[in-house]
Amino acid sequence: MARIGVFVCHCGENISSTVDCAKVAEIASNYPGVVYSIDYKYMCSDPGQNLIKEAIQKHKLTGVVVAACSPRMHEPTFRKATAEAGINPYLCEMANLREHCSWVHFREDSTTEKAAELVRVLVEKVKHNEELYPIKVPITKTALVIGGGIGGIQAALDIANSGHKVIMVEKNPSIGGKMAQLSETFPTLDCSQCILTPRMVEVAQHPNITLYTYAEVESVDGFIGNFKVTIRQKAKSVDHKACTGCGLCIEKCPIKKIPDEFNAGLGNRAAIYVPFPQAVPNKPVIDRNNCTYFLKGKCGLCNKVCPADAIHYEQEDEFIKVDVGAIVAATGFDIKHSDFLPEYGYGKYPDVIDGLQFERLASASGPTLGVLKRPSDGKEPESVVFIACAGSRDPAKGIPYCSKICCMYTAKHAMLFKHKNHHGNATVFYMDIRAGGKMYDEFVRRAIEEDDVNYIRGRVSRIYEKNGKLIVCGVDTLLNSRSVEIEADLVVLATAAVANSDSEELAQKLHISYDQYHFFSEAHPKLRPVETNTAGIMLAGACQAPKDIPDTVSQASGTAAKVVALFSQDELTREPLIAYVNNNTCVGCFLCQSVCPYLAIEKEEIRRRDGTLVKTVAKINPGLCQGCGTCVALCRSKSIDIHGYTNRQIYAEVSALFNRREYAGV
Amino acid sequence: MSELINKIRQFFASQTIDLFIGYKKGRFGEGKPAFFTKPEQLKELVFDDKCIVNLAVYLRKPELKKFSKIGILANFGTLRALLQLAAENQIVDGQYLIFTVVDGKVLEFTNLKAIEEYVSKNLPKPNPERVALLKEIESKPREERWDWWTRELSSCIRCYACRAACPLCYCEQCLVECNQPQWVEVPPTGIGNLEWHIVRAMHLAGRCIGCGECEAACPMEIPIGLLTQKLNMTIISNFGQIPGTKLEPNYALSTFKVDDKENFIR
Amino acid sequence: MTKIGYFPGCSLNGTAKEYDLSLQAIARFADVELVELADWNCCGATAAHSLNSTLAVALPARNLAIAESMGFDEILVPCAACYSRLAQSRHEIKSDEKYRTKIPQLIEMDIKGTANPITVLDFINKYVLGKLKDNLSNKLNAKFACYYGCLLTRPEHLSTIERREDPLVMEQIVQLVGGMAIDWAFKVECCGAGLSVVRTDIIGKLCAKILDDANSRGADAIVVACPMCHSNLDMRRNEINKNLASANTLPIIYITQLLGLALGIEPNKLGFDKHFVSTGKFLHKLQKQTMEV
Amino acid sequence: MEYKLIKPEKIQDFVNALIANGKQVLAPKQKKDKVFFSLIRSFDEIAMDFIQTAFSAKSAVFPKCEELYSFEKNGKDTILNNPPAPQHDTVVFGMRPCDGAAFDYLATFFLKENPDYHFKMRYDKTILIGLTCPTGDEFCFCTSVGISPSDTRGSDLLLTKTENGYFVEIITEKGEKLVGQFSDFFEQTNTIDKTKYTANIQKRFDSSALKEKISGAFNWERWEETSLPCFGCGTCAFSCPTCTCFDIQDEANLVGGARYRIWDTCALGIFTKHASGHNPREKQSERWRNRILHKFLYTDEQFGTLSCVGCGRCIRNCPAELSIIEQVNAIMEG
Amino acid sequence: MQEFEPKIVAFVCNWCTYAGADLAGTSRIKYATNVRIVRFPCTGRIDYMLILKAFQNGADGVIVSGCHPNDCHYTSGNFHARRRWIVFNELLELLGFDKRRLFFSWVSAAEGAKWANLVNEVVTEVRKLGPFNEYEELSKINVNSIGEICNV
Repeated sequence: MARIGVFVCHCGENISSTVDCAKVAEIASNYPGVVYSIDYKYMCSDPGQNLIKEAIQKHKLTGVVVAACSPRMHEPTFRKATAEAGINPYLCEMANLREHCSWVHFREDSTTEKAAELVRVLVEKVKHNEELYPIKVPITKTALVIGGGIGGIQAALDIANSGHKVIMVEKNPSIGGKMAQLSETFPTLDCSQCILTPRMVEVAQHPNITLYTYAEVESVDGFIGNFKVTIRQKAKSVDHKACTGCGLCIEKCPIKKIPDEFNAGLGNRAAIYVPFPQAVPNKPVIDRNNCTYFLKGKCGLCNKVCPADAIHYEQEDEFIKVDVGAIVAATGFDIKHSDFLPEYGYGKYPDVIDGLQFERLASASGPTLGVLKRPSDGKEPESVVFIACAGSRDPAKGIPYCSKICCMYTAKHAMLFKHKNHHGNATVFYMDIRAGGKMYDEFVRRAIEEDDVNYIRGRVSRIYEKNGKLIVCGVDTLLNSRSVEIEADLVVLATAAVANSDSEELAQKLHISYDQYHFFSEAHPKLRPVETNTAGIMLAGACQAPKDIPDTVSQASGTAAKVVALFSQDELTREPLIAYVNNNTCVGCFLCQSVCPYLAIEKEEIRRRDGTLVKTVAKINPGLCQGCGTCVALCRSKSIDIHGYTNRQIYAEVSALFNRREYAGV
Repeated sequence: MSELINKIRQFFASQTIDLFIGYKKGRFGEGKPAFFTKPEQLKELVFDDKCIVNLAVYLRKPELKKFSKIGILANFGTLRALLQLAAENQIVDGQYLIFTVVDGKVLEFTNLKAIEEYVSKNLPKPNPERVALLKEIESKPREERWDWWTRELSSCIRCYACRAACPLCYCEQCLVECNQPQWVEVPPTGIGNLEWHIVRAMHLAGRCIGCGECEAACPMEIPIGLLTQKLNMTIISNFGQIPGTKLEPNYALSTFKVDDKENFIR
Repeated sequence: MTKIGYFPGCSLNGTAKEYDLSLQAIARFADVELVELADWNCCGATAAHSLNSTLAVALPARNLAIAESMGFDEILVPCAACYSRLAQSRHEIKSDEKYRTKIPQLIEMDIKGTANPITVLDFINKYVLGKLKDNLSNKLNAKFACYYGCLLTRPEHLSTIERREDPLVMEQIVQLVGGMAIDWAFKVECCGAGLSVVRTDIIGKLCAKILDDANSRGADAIVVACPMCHSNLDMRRNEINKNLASANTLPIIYITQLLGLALGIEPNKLGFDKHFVSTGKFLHKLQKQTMEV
Repeated sequence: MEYKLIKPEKIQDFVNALIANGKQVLAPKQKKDKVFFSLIRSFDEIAMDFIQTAFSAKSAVFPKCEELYSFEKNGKDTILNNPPAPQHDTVVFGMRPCDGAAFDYLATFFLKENPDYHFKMRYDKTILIGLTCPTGDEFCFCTSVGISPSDTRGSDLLLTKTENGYFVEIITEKGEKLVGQFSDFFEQTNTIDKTKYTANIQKRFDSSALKEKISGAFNWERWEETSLPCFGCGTCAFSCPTCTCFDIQDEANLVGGARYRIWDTCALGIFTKHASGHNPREKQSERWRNRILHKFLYTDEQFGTLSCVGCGRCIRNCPAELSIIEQVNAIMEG
Repeated sequence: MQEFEPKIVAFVCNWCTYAGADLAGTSRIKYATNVRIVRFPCTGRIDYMLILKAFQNGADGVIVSGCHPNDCHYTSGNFHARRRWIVFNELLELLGFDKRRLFFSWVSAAEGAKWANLVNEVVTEVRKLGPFNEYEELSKINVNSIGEICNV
């Protein structure tokens, strides 16, 4: 038999001014199952809590209803008190007499009546409350960071510096990411490599960081604190332990005309290569798609010249299994290329380039050693047109969003050009200038005012080539919408920033959601911007949405803080208010699987003792379930239920509401 | 027909199947379900558009477990039911050899993927008479509709023949049998009956393949098929998901679109 | 013989007679009978859609309905403006419930949208090119600037042409008949189209750019597939030349005329005598070069 | 036995007089293509041209939803109330003689050992007027279970339609009382030979031979095979005039509630499911066997009477077209 | 005669509408006493059967309310709930159920005033409709009925 205690709080006068608390306590004492009922001025005060504790012990209560304020306010307080009295804290429920009753109604009979009914509803609920125990999930205190760009590097270093192990996986032969390709960075115009490379080296040398370059995540299983990840280490064909990085193989490689990815296709590299001089690790890999040995079975020059015997053609992809407790996705972004824009010639004009190509042309370590030479004939341009929003904010091109970084880097590009050619003409076509950020607008103003960059507000309709010049046709919306034509030697398109082409595949491996543009989705746009919906998987950088370096680094540090906070405990304690399955009645239709936002519903095989399969049923992974209960309402056979809001509890609440129903014979 | 019979005989002979579920001539000339375990019984096999019973309903019978592979002569509803059952993990591809006959031609499906293709190409339009009946009911004033259904549903004796005849009502524990809490009143009072038929309709919404077996099985002649039909039409027009056409789960009530349209939320 | 519906529109009976002549000639060659829609009416271009949106759908819809009633799946619409209107109308009727019910009431005919309008380029690709190779009698060794204008490639949802901003369909045809298609910058620019009559000054400005670019890149002729483009570029030469340093004499020829020449059809039968800008020099050059081959 | 005659033109007045007198008249009525027993307000509603009603008239004494008692909370006490007794007599009019025999069985079942209060309360106030079958169909098999299509067993009055009107046999005191009360409609007549007006129902099996066979049929190996088409809809039992299985359900909330007796059927999977989860009749074939043996063996052992009256409803109503006749014959074949 | 006071139940999610109702409280916005709130983790948890049970237990009106689209604490529970309601709503419509007594809304944690207004509107509207006898009468149908086996 249930033995319920009811404790009605006056909340000073907050409740008692409109609700007759004594009367509520008296009415409640007549409810079936209620053995003790009392009202008190401040239930949350020490004497109030003692009142509850004493009553629990004296009356051997099996359930407690505290009729006071909102449970969102004091539920933890009273559950703690209940636990201190020696019964399970989840046997305590609260009736919300303050926010939902006394504060919103006047003093009248119906207010007290409502209060008494609210108590009755909770009394009926608490009769069905079960003893629950917090869920403890062990935590593997190693983080996996996917992506070795500035976001991944920052997150990895922050986590590693707080004493936890980090595994970093980078798909390219070197870490560094997009930032390594940049010449200078806004708004300070400091050299990108200068600030990045020390960080790259730090990653490589950090005792807590294990680095896998030229590697990708193959599969991810498990859940927060307990992920099991398989990493595919792509065959480098070079034994990096033996390799001294002398570079002889690169020098001798006969295949030297492969468009260089690092230089955005503006330079060439060999088939065995290190992406750039400051690469980490600074040891080569063989690009098997272009290597004569792999294509035709002969050559082997690199092997012959290698003094360290480090060339291993027979190397195969290796699968490395690691256990990690948290995963940081920092896979970055990509940009659209100039061939994406038909009106600018479908990439047909070599002197219409994208922003990243301009970075390489402007970079001291780039293919032109920092001298601005246009790709077609190597001439130094006198007139350069920069087009912002090349594809971005254009629903017709499927990219309605703002790429966010272009306004700033376009201003930077124009300045870099003007700094190299003081007499040159720099023109920027723009839609709006979005330069929100510390020192950002000042930077743009500097480009306009000090460096005399010609900013034209309007879009470019076409570019065509005539007599060796690029004719840029556009409109100046500020000058009476006059159409303008500018002759340019070089056109730089700030093409749209987009998600990586394989981001969807990775999201599916990680079981995280992604938006319609294939950027990864954060758990909450405002309040949980660095976490994903899948507990234990966080985001850093532009894989979530286009971001500049400061934003990426801040988010990476934020993510690292989340990881470190998770790792600060040995076990993850979670509220046990999660769903569970009744194996006896589940028929395994698995229609519930797609309803779960957290992919917490798995398959479980029920077998007899002799091992024969009886059936396959749903199983809720307690590490993943967040307790929304959507599966509970969906399940046709009521085989799923949820602790804290069980079918029996809620049904009892609803049944206790009014009690007006007449029965035939009555 | 003889082509089909010969084919099945061969499958029996090669021991590819050891049970064939089809139809025999029934009492009023319609097809009644029949189970053939020996090739010589097959001379009684019939198949035409009067064979309306959805044979997929039998696949959950434990009595069939002892047969290693089963052949099924499927009408369109049965084909769709098989797809839906597969999408709900209730049958395994390859367990069954499935046949149908269209315009005298025998179609043989060795796997469910083939059924998926066939079904998606041959989806029939909703029966215009039923649609008209539905429209007629819907055009009544609200109170009349309520009275009409209350009266129709009061006939229900809660025999659950509708459930038994439905190939997709395969739960081991039906919601009405769940008594902690008792979601649906068991006695056939007005409330119990309404609750039962709401539950049945909602449970089949987005899953019903429209074979009409529930209504055909109702001994009290209650037009319960209208309820599931209406919800199916709602789901198809609002969400575009047609039950029993896909091997992969495509359940309207466990999926959503951010821009799903409604006009009643304040 | 294949029969398809034919919607000449107003131009092909008047200013673009040469287009009609040459089109009929190559259709005969391709063994396709172009059956003119019975009692066809104005497609509404270019005024209707800026005045009354329902009428702009209804006018072409009646022609579509006629084609349906005559049992055609395809209607050849040689005028790019007519094509645009017919295709748009079909699109509206197929995608908009409102029009699906309203239009049949207005035109008092049933319309399902089963008749599909096709452009001259679609027609050539589908019916002519396959037979062309074995029947070429002349190699047209000259430089051509292929001009598409606006309505063949726009709007996106109606266009059957790939690479809309830099299409290559006509270029491929030109290459097939031995010509050289120049890469130039104005192939999808606007010629002024419907302002042909009311604002010849604008036509002059726009067309001057087009002609000048083609000229400066060494074209011997401009190839078009739209009677509106043709009339603006061909007929308004006086206005155009006002905007140019020196008078431009580039002839404007239809893609169908080009094909006709390649097939060895006499220029007169292709309407080469009906141009404002003389085609004589051009034909002469071609002839000379052909003879040299 | 006493005999009377109701003139053809009087039958209508008789029924309407019963209604006017305040009696509830339960009679066959058409719905779509079936005939159901229904409470009627006038003779015009009665369907006379049918072979068998879709459902039996057992609801007159064994309603599909019957309140056993209600209860209400009074403070910490609980008060129990008996259900209201029926205010009026019920006349079942126009049932087939097989249904009459079924009432005889129902009375045995409910009253023989521990009289059932609720059944008795209704049965005592129910008058059963049977109607001889002029025709039958291939599903009728009353003669195979020892009942004739003009059998008087179980009925209070039996009417047989003749060219002169309805020939009335007064079988019980209840019947006699009714005739006395409505004597205006009855005329004197002599006994007649009913055969002429009675359907000839073929014997489909020999019940005494079956008796021999069926006692050992529990382990018969063909139960599974013969019942394969059954998907367990239970319509056979619900429409059966002698199926008496019921379920008891409480409906209540915090202030009160009621206990109901409702129809149940052995065809349902949960019929014998134990609280432990174990089910002694796991398969449909086992449930099917239970129903057949119940009809032809168990009640014979318990009450000395078969609980099948050969009305044929279970055959007509079965969506899978299973036939109890075929089943019995299969058992006889062994 | 005393005015009819409808009994209203509100099924709300914990994160938005429950919090919104809390905000109405902390803001001391007054509204009608007729409403009783039942708290759920998410609108996705709300079973349509509970709505029927509320009516069966004497509710004259039912409010179901949760987070606005895109604001769900669990990201998609309300979207799933919305689909379920769309379908359920159509079923009730066909059955001729008095849908004027069933109210769906989105009330966020910031919309205390909206909550108060909603309750007041609902109470006013249901008060006009009177007690929900139609539903209550259902419970008497068929009880002890001997005749109407099949309603002809």
